[in-house]
Amino acid sequence: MTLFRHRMLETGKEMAFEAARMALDSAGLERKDVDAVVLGSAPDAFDGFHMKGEQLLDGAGGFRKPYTRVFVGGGTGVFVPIAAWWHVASGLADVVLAVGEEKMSPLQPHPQYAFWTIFDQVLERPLGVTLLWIFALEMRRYMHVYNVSEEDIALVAVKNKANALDHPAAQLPARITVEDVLKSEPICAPVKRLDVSPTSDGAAAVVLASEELARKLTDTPVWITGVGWNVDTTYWTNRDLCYPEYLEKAARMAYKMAHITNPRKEIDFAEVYDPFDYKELHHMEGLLLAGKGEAPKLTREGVTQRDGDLPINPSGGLLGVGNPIAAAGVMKVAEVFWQLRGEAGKRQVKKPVNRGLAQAWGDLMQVGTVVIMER
Amino acid sequence: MGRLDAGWHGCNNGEVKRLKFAGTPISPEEWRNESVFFKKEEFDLKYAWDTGYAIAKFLEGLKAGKILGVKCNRCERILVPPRMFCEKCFRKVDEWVTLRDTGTVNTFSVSYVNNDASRREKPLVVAVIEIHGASPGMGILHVLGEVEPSRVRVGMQVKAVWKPENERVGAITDIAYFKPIEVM
Amino acid sequence: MGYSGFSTVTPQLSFKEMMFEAANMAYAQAGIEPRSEVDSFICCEEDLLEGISITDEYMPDQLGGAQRALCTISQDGLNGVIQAYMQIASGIADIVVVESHVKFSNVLSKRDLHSLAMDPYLERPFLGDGAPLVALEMRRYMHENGVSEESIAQVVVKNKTNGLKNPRSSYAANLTVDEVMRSEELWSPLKRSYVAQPADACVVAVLASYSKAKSISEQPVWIEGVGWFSESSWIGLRDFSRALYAEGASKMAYKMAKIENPSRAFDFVEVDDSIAFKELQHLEALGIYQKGKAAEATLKGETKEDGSMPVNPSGGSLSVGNLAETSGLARLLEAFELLKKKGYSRALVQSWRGVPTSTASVVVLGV
Amino acid sequence: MWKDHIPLKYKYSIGVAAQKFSSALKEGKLLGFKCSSCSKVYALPLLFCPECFKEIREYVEIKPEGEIYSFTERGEEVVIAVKFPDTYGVLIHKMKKPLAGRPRIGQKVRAVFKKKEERSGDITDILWFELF
Repeated sequence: MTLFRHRMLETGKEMAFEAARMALDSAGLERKDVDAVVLGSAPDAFDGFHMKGEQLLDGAGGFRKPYTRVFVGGGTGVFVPIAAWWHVASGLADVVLAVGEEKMSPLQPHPQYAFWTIFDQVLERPLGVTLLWIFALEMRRYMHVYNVSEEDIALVAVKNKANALDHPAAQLPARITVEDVLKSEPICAPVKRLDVSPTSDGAAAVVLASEELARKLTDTPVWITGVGWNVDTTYWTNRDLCYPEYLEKAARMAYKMAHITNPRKEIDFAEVYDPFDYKELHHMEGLLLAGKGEAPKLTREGVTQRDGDLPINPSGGLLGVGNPIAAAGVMKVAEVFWQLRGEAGKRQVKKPVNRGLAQAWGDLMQVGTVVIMER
Repeated sequence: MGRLDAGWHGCNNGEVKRLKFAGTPISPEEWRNESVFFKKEEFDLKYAWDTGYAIAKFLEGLKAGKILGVKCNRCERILVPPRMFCEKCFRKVDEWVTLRDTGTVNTFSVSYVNNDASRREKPLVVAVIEIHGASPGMGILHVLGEVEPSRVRVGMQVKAVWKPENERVGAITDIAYFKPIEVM
Repeated sequence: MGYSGFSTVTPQLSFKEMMFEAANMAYAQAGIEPRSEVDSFICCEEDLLEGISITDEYMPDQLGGAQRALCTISQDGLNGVIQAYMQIASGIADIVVVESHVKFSNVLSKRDLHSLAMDPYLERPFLGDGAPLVALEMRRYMHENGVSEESIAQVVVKNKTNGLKNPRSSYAANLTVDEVMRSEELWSPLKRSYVAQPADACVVAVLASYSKAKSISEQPVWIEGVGWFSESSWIGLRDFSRALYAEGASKMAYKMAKIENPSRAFDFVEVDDSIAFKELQHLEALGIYQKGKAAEATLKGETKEDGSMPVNPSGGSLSVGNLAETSGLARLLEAFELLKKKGYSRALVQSWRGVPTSTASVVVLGV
Repeated sequence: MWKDHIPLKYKYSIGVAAQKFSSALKEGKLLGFKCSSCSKVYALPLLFCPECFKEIREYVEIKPEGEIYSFTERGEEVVIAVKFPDTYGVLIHKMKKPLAGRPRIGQKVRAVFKKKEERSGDITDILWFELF
């Protein structure tokens, strides 16, 4: 992966190259060994390219190769390895390069503006809607239904930004307190500045190989044993935002494939999607790693810390490492890989780990993408 | 602006393997002063979306001061915003229903920013409002008015404040805002 | 397979409603119930053509895909079919639905989109709305292969005539080569008549595993080979005279379908003709004709509907219209129907993602 | 029908490689990008060789004289693709319409640069290509 930063000199293509190159180096492979390339990137409006996938193809290593871009909003990053997985599992490819890229900085005056165009053009855009609204509405609903406090939610931001201090590519690592979060500038109450991940430029990549080839390439392969994805109805104002049903369905799909019946016991650690701090709690519950409304308690008790019983976002997450959308999801998959191989350095979780999970969320509180990895 | 080879990644696994995280950050000063070349472009993409059967009728209803929903006779849900099909049963919906122009606040937020992330002069209260007469949980997105942001609560009963008839054009903004029913 | 639209304008239906109609038709034909029997849904579209960022948000409901495994592939619909094929082959799905739609009539800034698809520093200043790029490629193709403009105009005449029998054509016509060549020159040697004009449509395809297909359909059409390939995003790195993207995609598909001599393997082919000269270029890239020979064959009438190698019997994009990401699925639909109707055994379908891309998908169909 | 528009304003970073290319343009030079692995010199600003997928760190000056790979005209405007000797890829640019006759594929053309003080690093620092 590249550094995640607010603005990068590299174009999207160049960032994709840096990430893809690093992934190939790490696997000891060259581009000629790659059978197909899958790229993930979120809205075209950020980078400023129509058909963004076509624009990025050389960077992702797709020059004169079978190449496809997949796109499920914020869920894209974790979906890229899922699509790469079916390339391999189908038998059509032995080695697939899976690349996530996002360059949000070109859009002026602020990348946030692109999010206005994700809303219904007739019924919602005329109200001047922003992405922050929908997060704030969901956060409030979650707090209301499960009686969750802003302090509990702030603990997530504190943990993840601190975890990111050990991530060499991180954009916003920091040692902050709950009070810092609570006192930070209100943006869209109850959302405050420090509840939110930044906008970022960055890319990340992973290499998938068939079982036979993986065994040849390394003595310590990491296997993808479960994949799941799910998209809920467009009509987000018709759903109770307190609980992500779509994520539960995506998780159940992945658990079934990985023969997991008790995720709380069988998943050793997880990289869950945390564009906002409350989202980590919300997603832990949707993933059945905590009961409904129980994730704040686990967080309070330190269970989700790196030395806890169920480490969540040891990488530092989007809140700490940064949020180049599709790249951030791939970063999570890379973190699970490093953790499972014991290569996460200072970020290595304390307990021994055999099975990890990476998850991303996207769209109008609508998409869940889940990958389960084992060593 | 040199290219950074930032952060050597300490890996164990018995071998020395160092991973490079590449990238050349642009500092806020460099971005502002434009010490490197930037290509600037502006587009104005214009669209004329076909609203289709369901939304066209909904917009006509708004122009007439009514909130319309649709009913699926299989799952017996009354849906708003209306659609030609029931997404649960995957079939055409059966009939139109005129809903009330009151509702219950399902969730709300106080927004201090515009959609380009600039600060608003005055905060705006936005809410998902479950429309009365539709099935429980059937909300729409709108804004609240005539209320102090600090007094808004989940569960609050609200009523549509319509624009004057001659100003209504068949748009969601024909409802100027929703206001609390009881005096707070 | 189901469809709706196929018209220059479709004001009566929103894109959701257009999708609902096409999906209903496809499910009825396949005899499946989407809410319980479909394992995965794949939609193919691009944000800025929809005027919506993250368009997959708006896809599930009208396909029966709410709270189901659904995703967007930012590719031509034919690539969606390929992804569906892989999902089925991987064992993760038994039935997959592939959808693509376009409402070109709703996009008022089409030219800007072409510009936005190019590199802002090197390409946009000169290639603007894409027409100069097509013209540069066309000139080079004609130069290297000694191709006459008449043969390119003949492609237009043939396809627009073929389209007269196709109820899904918006632009079919009885024309002469002279009339076609008298059209306004956009950028030499490109004329307006050589460019397929936009239309609106939605196509939905249902794919099933071998055993599932056998159980739900009496006359399934099988996918015997798939291939997809991209050349380069850098316009300057492409070979203007050869459609390398189509070459790469077809090689992959032929290998899978065990086709050694593509020029004799098919009863008919549906290839991209969204720019008239591209039909010739694509036929050569696909190995249907040797390099430089497609023009001659066209002039001889070989590629007519009753010729030895029928090319685009549906009328192609020149008749049906440019359907953007729906083009490939639309041609699959034509091939699907023709295979069933005429008792043919094998056909080839190829798509290209249009200006300014170099990406193609190829599917070999058999019955 | 619901009409609306999406105003999009961009400030694109042209990238690490194009930045080098752009600085050279300001000096009135055309820069080629040489892959140390396959030795191809690209007439385009590339940070990496798309084929070998190695970072490009070698730069060579390209004489701004090449031949027409393809061209197209509309009225007085001519757009060309220029191929430079011993390089890979083509550069798209404008061409000054010849005084007599039409351009032909294979004809020799050379770049005409703006005056030094007028150059900004944009590709339009080359005014056009002309026959010679």
